[in-house]
Amino acid sequence: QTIGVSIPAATHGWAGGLNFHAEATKQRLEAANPGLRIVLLTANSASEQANDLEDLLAIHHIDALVVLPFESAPLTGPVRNVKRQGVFVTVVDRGLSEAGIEDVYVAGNNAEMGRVSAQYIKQSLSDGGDIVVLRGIPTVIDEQRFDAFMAELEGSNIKVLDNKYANWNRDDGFTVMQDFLARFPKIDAVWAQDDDIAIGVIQAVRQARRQDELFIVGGGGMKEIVKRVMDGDRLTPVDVLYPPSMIATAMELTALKFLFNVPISGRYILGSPLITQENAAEYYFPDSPF
Amino acid sequence: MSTHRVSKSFGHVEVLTHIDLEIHTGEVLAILGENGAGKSTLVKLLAGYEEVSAGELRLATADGSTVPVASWNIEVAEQHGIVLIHQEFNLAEQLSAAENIFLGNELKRGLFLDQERMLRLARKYLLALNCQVDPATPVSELAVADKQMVEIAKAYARNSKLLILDEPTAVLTSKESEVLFRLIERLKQQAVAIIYISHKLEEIERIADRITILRDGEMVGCYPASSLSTDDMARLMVGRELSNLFPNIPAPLDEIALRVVNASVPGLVQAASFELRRGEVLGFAGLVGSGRTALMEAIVGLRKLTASAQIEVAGKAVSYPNLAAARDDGVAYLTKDRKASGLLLNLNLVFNFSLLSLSALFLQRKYAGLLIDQKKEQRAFEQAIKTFDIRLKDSAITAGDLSGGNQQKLLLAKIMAVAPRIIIIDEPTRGIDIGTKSQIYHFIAELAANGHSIILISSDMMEIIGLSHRVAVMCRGELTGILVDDEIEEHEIMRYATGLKRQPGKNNSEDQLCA
Amino acid sequence: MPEKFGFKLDLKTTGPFLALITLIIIGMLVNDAFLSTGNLSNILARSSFIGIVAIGATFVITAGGIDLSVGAMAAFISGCMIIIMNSLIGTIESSVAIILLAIIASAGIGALAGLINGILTTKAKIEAFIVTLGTMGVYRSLITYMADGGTLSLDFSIGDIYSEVYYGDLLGLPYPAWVFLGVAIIGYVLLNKTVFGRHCLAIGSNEKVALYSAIHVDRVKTMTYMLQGMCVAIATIIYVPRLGSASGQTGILWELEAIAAVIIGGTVLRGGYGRIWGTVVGALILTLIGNILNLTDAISNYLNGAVQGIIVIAAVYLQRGAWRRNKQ
Amino acid sequence: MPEKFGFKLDLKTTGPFLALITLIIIGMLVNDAFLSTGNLSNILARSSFIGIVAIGATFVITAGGIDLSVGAMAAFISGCMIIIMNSLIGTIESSVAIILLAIIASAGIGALAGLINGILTTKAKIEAFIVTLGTMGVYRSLITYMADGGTLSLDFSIGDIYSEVYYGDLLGLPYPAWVFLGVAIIGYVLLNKTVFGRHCLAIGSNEKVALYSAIHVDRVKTMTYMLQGMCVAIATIIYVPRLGSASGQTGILWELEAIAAVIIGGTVLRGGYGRIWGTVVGALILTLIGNILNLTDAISNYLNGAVQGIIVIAAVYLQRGAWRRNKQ
Ligand SMILES: Nc1ncnc2c1ncn2[C@@H]1O[C@H](COP(=O)(O)OP(=O)(O)OP(=O)(O)O)[C@@H](O)[C@H]1O
Ligand SMILES: Nc1ncnc2c1ncn2[C@@H]1O[C@H](COP(=O)(O)OP(=O)(O)OP(=O)(O)O)[C@@H](O)[C@H]1O
Ligand SMILES: [Mg+2]
Ligand SMILES: [Mg+2]
Repeated sequence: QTIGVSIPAATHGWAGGLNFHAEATKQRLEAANPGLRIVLLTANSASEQANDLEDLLAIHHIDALVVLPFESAPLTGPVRNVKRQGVFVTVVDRGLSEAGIEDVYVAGNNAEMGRVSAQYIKQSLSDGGDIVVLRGIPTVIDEQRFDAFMAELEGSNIKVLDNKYANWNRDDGFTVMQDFLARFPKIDAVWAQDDDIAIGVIQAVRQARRQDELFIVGGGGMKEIVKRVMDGDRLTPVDVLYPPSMIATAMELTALKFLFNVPISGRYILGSPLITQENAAEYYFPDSPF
Repeated sequence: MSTHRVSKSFGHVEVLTHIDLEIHTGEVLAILGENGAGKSTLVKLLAGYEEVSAGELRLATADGSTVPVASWNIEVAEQHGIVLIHQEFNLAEQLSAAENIFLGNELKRGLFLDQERMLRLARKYLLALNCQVDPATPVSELAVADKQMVEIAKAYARNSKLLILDEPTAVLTSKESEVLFRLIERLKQQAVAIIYISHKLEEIERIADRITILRDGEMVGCYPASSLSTDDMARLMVGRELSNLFPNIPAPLDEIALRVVNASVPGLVQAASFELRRGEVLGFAGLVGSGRTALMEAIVGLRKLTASAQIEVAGKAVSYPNLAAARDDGVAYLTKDRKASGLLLNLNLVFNFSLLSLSALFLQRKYAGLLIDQKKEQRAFEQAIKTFDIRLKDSAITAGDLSGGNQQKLLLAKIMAVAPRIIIIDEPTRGIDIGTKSQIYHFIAELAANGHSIILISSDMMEIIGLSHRVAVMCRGELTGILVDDEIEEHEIMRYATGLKRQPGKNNSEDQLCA
Repeated sequence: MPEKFGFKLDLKTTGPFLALITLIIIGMLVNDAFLSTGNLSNILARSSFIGIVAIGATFVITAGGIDLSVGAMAAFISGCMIIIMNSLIGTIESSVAIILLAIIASAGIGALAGLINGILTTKAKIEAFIVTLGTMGVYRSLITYMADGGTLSLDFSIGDIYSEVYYGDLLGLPYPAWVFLGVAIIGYVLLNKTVFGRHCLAIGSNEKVALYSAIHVDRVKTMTYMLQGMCVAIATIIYVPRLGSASGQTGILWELEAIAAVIIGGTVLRGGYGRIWGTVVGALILTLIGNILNLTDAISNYLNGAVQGIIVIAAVYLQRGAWRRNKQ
Repeated sequence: MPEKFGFKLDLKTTGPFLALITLIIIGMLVNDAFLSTGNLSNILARSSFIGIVAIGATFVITAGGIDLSVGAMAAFISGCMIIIMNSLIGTIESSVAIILLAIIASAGIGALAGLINGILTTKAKIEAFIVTLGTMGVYRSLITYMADGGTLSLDFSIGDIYSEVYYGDLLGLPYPAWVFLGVAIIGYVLLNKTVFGRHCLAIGSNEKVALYSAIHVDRVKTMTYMLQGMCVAIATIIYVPRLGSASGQTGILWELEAIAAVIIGGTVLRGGYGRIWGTVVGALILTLIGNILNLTDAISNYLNGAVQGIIVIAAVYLQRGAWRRNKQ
C-alpha cells in the first residue's frame, strides 16, 4: 500500500512545522506498519505541486493521497484527476474549490481564526481602541482570515488604523511594524495573524519601547509564542491556534482507512481555540521546530 | 632573443612553419609580409600571447649565449621586458588614458594607487609623443589615432627591453608617425631591441636595420635593410613584380551625384559644403580629428545634422534618418574603425559579410527573402573572397581570428555587397599590404569608371594624391578648401589642413560651390 | 590535432544533449517507472511552459537584453484570460469561441507588454534589468489586485472544455508538447534562417557594429521583447487550462528558470550567441531534475534545492566540457 | 562644448542623489512622521543590510560577474552563527567572547562561500549566473535542513547582549548605519584607490585586455566573489542580532534587491564601470520606497509592488537623464 503526501515546502515557520509533522508521522507510520509506504513530496509553487501529484500517480502508483494544497483553486483540477484514477483522497487545510472531490477533509478553520482573534481584541479593548493589522501573503487563506476578522469587528468601536502585508515573515513583520509605530502615536493592539510576523512585531515594539501601551495577537501556535503566553508575557497575552500538526491527523486517518479498513469519510474541522496562560501548557511542544 | 624552428597551428591549419629569427639589442628588425602571412601570429608567440606549437624560443643570457625557455607566457615575457603593441587595440575602453597606460603596472604609494603621479607621468609620456589628449579622458572618447598613441605610451611606460610594434602607424598620419620614429631612434640608443611590422615600405626603408620577410607562414629570408629597395621588398613579399600602384581614372561626368550644402554637426563640423560628380573620386584630407568622419557619418544618417543642412543625392533632396535609409538609396559608408564599428569579431565570416546587405530592399530577392537562402549567401561570399582576395586557410574561423588586413578586406566586401552608387570609404587601406593595396586602388578606379562616385577619406597622403580627381581639405571642423589639378600636392594640402591657408568663400555658405 | 578541433565544435552543440542523456540514465537507474509513457508525457507537457518562455528569452538574451518580468507577466495574462472568459460566458454561446477570443486577447496583451519593456529599454534608455524588474512588480501587483488578493478561477463550464488543451494528446504526445515543438521550430527558423535572427545576433555581439551595418537596433531589440511577450502568452494559453486559475503566486520564479534554461542550453548571457535547441534541452533538463527528485524519497525534501543546484552546475560543467579544455 | 561635457559627467554621479532627494521630498509630503528621528534611523539601519551586500555586488558586477547566491548565503551564514553561538554557551563563559567567535566564523564562512563561487566561475569556467543560481539553491536548502524546516533561534542569554549591535546607537546614528558607512568607505577606497579596484574595472571592461596586461584575471575575479561573501557575512553579523533567528525565509530576494541597488546607483551591469556611492544611494532609495509605502494608506496594498516598480524605473530614468539626452 502506498500513500502519497503532497505539501508545500518549508518556506515559512508554519509550513516548517507542517513538514516536521509530516516527516515524523511518516516515520512513525512506516515503522509501525511494515506493509505501508509513504511518499512525501514538497512543492514550492502550485504548478510544482501539480507536477508532484502527477508523479505520485505515474511513478509511485499511490493508493491514497493526502494533499495540503498550495492554493485551492489551481489544485482543484489536478486533485480531481488523481481522484478519477480511483485514489482515496484526503484534503488538508485548504478546501478545493469544487465540492465532492475529496473523501476526507481535515482542516483548520481560517475564518474562525480571524474571528477568535477579533473577539479577543474586542473583549480586551472594551472601551474601544486603535489597532493595526499585519497580514500574510495575498492568498485565499489570508483573505478568509482577514475578512472574518473585519466582519467580527464590525459595529464595535475598534478602529483599524491600517493593514499591510507582512508575508508571514519575521523581517517583514519587523519592518512593517516599525513603520506603523513611526506613523501612529497611539496603537492599542496589533493583530499579527501569524506567529512569525508576531516575532518581528515584538522586536519592533520593544525597540520603540512601547511594550506597555499595546498587546499583540499572533496566530498558529509557534512554540516561542506559546511559551511567552505560558509565562504570562504582557505583550503576548494570548495566541490563536492553527496547528500544523493537522497533517499528522490527516495521515493517520488515511492510514487507518487502509490498514484496518475503518470506514472513514467526511469533514474533520479542527477548531482554532484561544491559547491563554491557563491552557498554554497543552499546546507547548518544545521539540517541534514550530 | 631568438626563435628556433618555431611553428604555430590553429586547429589543423598551420600558419607558421619553422621560423628562425634573431633579435639584437639596439636594432630595429622589420617583419614584412602580405596580409595573413603570419606576422602578427609570430610576434604574439614572442610576447607569450599564444603558445608555440613546435620549435623553441631562446633568450640571450649575460654571457652572450642563448638558452631555450621552458614555459613562456605573458607574465614571463613581461618580466623579461618584452612588450607588444597589438595590431588590434589593446585598451580597456571605459578606463582613462592614464589608467590604461599603467594597467597591470600601477604605481603605488603605500597600499594605494598614486593617481597623481600616474596622471603626471601619463601626460609626460603622451607629450613625448606629441599627443595632446588629457590623460584623464576615457579611452572610449578618444579618436582612433589617439588610442594608438595611448598604446604606444603604455608600451613606453614599461621600460621594455624588446618592444614589438605591430602596424603602429596604420592609424597614424605621417606627422604622428614621425614622432614615433624619433621615439624609436631614442629607444635604439638605449639598447632596446625593436621589432617593427608595417605595410608602409617607405617607413621600413627609413628605420629598419634588418628585414625579415615572411610569405605564407614561411621565411623568405632575412636581409640587411641597406640591401633592399622598396621595390625589392614588395617583390620579395608578393612573389611577383607589381605594376603601377595608382591606376589611371577617367575624368568624371558632369552629372552631380551628391550635393552637400551647409552641413554642420554641433561641435564637430561647421557648415561644410561640397559636391560630388558621377565617376568622381573626391579625396578628403585633414589632420586627425578634423571632422571628416563626423561629416560623413552625419550625411549617411549615423549622426544628427543641424537643420540648416541640405543634402541632394542625384538631384533629389534627402535627409537620411538612419543608415538603412542611406543604404537603400545607394549610399554606403565604410567605417574607419573596423574593430569597434566594422566587424562582429566573435561571429563567422559569412554573417559579417552579409550583415549590411541582408535587409537591403533591393537585394531581398538575391538571398534574403522571407528566409535567408544560405546557399546563395555562401556563394556570394565565396565570390567576394575572390573579388577582394581575402586570404584564409580555414573559412570556419570568426572574423576576429582573421589577419588584420584580411579583416579590412572583409569589411570592404561587406560594404560593396550592397552595390552602392555613392561610396564613402574611410581609411580603406588601413593595414593592407602593398600588393592588395594596388588591387583595391584598381578596384576603386574601376568603380569610378563605371559611373560610381567615391569619397575617399585617408590619412595616407600618397593615396589621396594618387587617386583623387579633387581633394577637399578639412581643418578643425571646417572645410578649408577644395583643391584641383596642380594644387593637389602634399605641401599645399598640408597648408589647408593646418589652417594656414583657406579658399575665399569657403565656410560661408552657398557661393562657394563649384569654385 | 584536427580531431580535437572538430570535437570541440561538436561539444558546443552536443553538450546539452550529453547532459540530458546523463540525466535520463540516472532517472532510469533510480526508478523503473521513469520510462513509463505516462511519466515521459508528463515531463514533456510540464517542460513546455518554461520551454516556451525560454525560447522567447533566447531572443532577448541573444540580442544582449534580459527580461525578468516573464513570470509576473504570465500571471497577469492568465488573470486577464480568466476574467475575459468568465465575463463572456453570458454573452457568447459557444465556449470554444470564448476560448479562442481569450487566446487572441492573450497574444495581444503579451505583445503589448513586450512592447512596453522594449520601448522603456530602447527609447528611454533604461537598463533592461531595471525596466523588467519594475514591470515584474507592476504585473504581480496587477494580478493580485485583479484577484482581490485571492485567486481568480475559471468558470467550470469553460474550464472543462478548455482543459483538453492541456490534458489532451495527439499521436500519443500531449498537446502542450506539440505547441512547444511548434514554437521551438518557429524560433529556430526565426533565429537561424531569417534576417531578424541575424540582426539579433549582431546586436548582442556588438551594438555599434550593428548600428553601422544599417540595422534598426532599437526596433529589433523591441521586437525581441515583443516576441518574448508572445511566448509568455502562448505558455499562458496552455497553462490556464491546466490549473484553471491565476493568483499573485502564479509563475513565480519563472524568470530565473527560463534564463537558466537558456544558459544551460549554451546561449551566452552577454549576448551574441543563441541556440534554440539548446534552450529546449535546457528546459527539459530543468524539468527532469524536478522529476528525478520525485522518483525517490532517498533525499530529504529539505535538500531538494541543494541537489537541484548541484545538478544544474554539474550539467553545465559537463556540457561546457571545461574539464577537457583545462586538461590540454 | 566643454560645459556640456562637464554637465554630462555631473549627471552621471549626481543622478542617484537627485532621485534620492525627490523621494525624500515625497516622503515628507506623504507623512510628517517621515522626518522623525525614529523613522530616519530605522531607514538607515534597515538599508544597511542590502547596502552592505550591494557594496560587495558592486565589485562583482564591475568585474563583469554576477552573484545570485547572496540572499541564500546570508540565511546560511545566519544559521551557522546561531548554531555556533548556541552550542558554545556551555563551554565559554563570556557571551561577548562567544559573539566575537561567531563573528569571526561568519567572516570565514562568507569568504569561503565566495571562494567557491569564484573558483567554479573562473577555474571550472561555468557562467556566474549558473554557478550562483546553483549555490543559491544549495545554501537555501542547507539552512532549511539545519533548521529542520523551521527557524533557528538564538539563545536569549546571548541574544539580549548581541541585540545591542543592531539596536544600539552612537552619536544618534544606529550601529548598523555606522557599519554601512564603514563598509562603504572601505569599498570606495578599494574600488577607486587601489590596484585591485583598478583591475576589477579593467576586467569588467575587457577581459582580454586585462589578460594581455598581465593581470591575474582569475585571481581578481575570485577575490570579488570573496569580497562579496565577506560583505554578506558583515550584513549577517548585524542582521542576526535584530531578530535573533534564521530560517529558509531569511534574506529572500536580497540578490535582486542588491543588484537593483547597484544598477540604480549607476554601475553598469555589463561591467567596467562601478560607483560605490551610487550603490549606497541605490540601497537607500530601495529602502525609502518601502518605507514611504508603509507610511500611507492612499495606495491599495495590492498595488504596492506596482508603485515600487514604477518608482524604481522612474528613479533610474531621472538619474540617467535620458530625457535630456533625447532632447538634444
Ligand atoms: N585564433 C586563430 N584561429 C585560427 N586562425 C587564425 C587565428 N589567428 C590567426 N589565424 C590565421 O593565421 C593566419 C596569419 O594571421 P596573422 O594575423 O599572423 O597575419 P598577418 O601577417 O599579421 O597579416 P596582416 O598583415 O593582415 O595583419 C591568417 O590566415 C589568420 O586567419
Ligand atoms: N562621441 C564622441 N565624444 C567625444 N568626442 C568625440 C566623439 N566622437 C568624435 N569625437 C571627437 O571629435 C573630433 C572629430 O572626430 P572625427 O572622427 O570626425 O575626425 P576625423 O577628421 O574624421 O578623424 P580622422 O582624421 O582620424 O579620420 C575628434 O577629435 C574626436 O575625438
Ligand atoms: Mg517536489
Ligand atoms: Mg597582422
